[in-house]
Amino acid sequence: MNFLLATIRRELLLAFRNRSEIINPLAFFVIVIALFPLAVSPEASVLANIAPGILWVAALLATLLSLESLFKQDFEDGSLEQIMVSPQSLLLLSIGKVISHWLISGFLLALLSPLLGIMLFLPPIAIGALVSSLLLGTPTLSLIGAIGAGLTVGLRKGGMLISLLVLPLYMPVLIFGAGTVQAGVMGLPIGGYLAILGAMLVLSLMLAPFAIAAALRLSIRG
Amino acid sequence: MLSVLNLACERDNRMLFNQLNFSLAVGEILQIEGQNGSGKTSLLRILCGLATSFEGEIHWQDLNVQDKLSTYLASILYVGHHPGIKSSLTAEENLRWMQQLHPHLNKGSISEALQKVGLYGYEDVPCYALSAGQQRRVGLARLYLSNHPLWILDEPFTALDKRGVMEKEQLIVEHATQGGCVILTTHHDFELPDQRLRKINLDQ
Amino acid sequence: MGYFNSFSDFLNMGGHALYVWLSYAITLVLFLYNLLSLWLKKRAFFTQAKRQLKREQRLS
Amino acid sequence: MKITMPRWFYQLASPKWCYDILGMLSPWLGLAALILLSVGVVWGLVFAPPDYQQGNSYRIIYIHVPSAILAQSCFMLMAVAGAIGMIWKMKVAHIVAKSAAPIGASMTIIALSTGAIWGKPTWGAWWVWDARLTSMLILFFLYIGIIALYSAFENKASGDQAAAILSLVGIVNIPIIKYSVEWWNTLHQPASFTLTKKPAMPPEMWLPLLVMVLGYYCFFAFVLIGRTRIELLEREQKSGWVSAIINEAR
Repeated sequence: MNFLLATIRRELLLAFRNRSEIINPLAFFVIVIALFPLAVSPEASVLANIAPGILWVAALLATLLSLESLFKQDFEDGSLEQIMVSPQSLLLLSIGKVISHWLISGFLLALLSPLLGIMLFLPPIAIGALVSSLLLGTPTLSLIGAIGAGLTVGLRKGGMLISLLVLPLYMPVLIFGAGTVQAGVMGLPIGGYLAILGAMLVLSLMLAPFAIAAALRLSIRG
Repeated sequence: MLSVLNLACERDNRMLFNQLNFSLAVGEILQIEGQNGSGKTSLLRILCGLATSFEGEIHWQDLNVQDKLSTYLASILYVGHHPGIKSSLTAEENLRWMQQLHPHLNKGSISEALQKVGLYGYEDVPCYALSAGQQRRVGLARLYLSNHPLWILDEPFTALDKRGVMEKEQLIVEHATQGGCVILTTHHDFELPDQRLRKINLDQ
Repeated sequence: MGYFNSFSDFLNMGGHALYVWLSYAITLVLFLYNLLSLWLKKRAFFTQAKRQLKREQRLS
Repeated sequence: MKITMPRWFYQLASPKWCYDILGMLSPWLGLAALILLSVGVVWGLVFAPPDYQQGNSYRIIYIHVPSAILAQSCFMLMAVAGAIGMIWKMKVAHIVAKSAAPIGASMTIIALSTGAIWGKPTWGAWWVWDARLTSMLILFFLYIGIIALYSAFENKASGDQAAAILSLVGIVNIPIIKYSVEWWNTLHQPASFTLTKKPAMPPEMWLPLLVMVLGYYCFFAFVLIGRTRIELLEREQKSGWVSAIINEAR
């Protein structure tokens, strides 16, 4: 437990020192959202219609892009090696890294999302659904994505590959995440949707760390 | 303390070494020699459990390492080519993280260790602002904190100046006289007055 | 002939000839591709292995 | 994680033993595939009665459904083989998983293209975001990912393990994907007409389908065995028994 907290503290400190790591995914999120009115139409009725989908796809891509560098630095400077030769568990490290990754990506994206929802004319009653679905859905994205990041960290050209590996696995989260917002727009109860997103989170929280640790172990052994 | 039986390692369809047998007693320093690509780093990585594609057995205090990996890992300290130093953290923060990883890094205080490697006054400077030699010394500062019985060091003297090398040599000998073991690779001629030093050449 | 009155009737597939025959053709192509790639893989291995064997014999 | 298994299980780990046994099985499977597939195709195309609703276009079922079944079974096989390879460090299991991936991918292509073509007379469009087709498309993406992962690793052993991890993650996800895609589909297209769900298919319709499914399995096994044997030879090229085979082949 101490080690988990120490990992999170260290990761957050590192992110705070290289602030671009925090800002880049957020900026990406905003810019992608800004592309749609330009590409589709600035009309409120059109944008409001596609807003749930766009917001979720953009949040998903922002998470995915930030995942690419999740283990890269640690792999290159030998930090991962040091953890492998220490008596500390790689499993706890993986969990800690994912939690801190979520705090600086998904969590902040969720906090930023109401603003973008308003820019896309998302009805105010759906804002709650948007924030809560992102809060419950993005940790799953970080967990699943970290498996892909772990598998590709030792490869020279991992960037494109990680999207290829991870995007198909993201689809259930996307379906229910965007579905939550859609239901919010229509004024339907969203409890059921959130329960499913929560169930996915619990499942991935139980299984993904093992896969992440196994992937890292195999990448370090080369 | 450490004994290696019939170790063989193959990489990319090439036999790096075969039938490698040696044992290391308390207070001994083992220098592994060989040309580039002879498998020195691979051997060290096998010895600290980072590589698993090998045949043969490694015993630590008469127990097979693979059965008792966590106790073994608790008693070794490995410093590789990349010592795991974050350039955006300060020397002190880096060493504090090392202490989180290795509970046996508890000899003396961090500031003493930094003083010994000549980084007194640099505690709160992020590592990217240090020179290559200074960064290397941050990586090696953990040796002054270590209570680990076995040190495994891959080219510990690169990028160090003459004085730094001398100090590290002294430190290694001191570790051995206090009952520790050291396994290292280096191109540097490592002359020791006493009988502690043993050499293995992987080219033969 | 089965449920069809004539061979041309069979080819016509009750007006769905395009769909039925296109699907069967694609399936056939992919089945043949599987067999072909298997054969090519085998051939590539043996030519490579023989070449390597010759090289080793020349060296020794 | 050491579990004792019967002796044959450990024999499976010997590449030469595998090569020989698979070589003995292979011609029989090839023959069975040929017979079953020809019988099934003729039966399905000629002798099975036309569907009262879809007419003759339903005859695509005889190649569509077996390929969809195979695509899923193949993924299952890859995950199981990958798990065996990881737990018991069995090289042969990894080789089987690797050899299965491209065959499974080609099965998803068959299922997708025949499904899309079948959609044209049924729904009037070449592509419909139907739940089954969509999950098949995602399965295809998963296959692409695994094949790309294999080719990205220079070290074959690492590639094997990476793909094993990914296929295990994939197999956990497949039911979730299927469930969520079905749910998504009902939300957007209520009460849509599905291609293959029939209340009761008469035996003269499903018997040829059964024959085709068996034929597909035999064909799959035949190609899988062939690929596995060559991959075995490639990986064991240094050992004596492979040299003997190469010498014999000249």
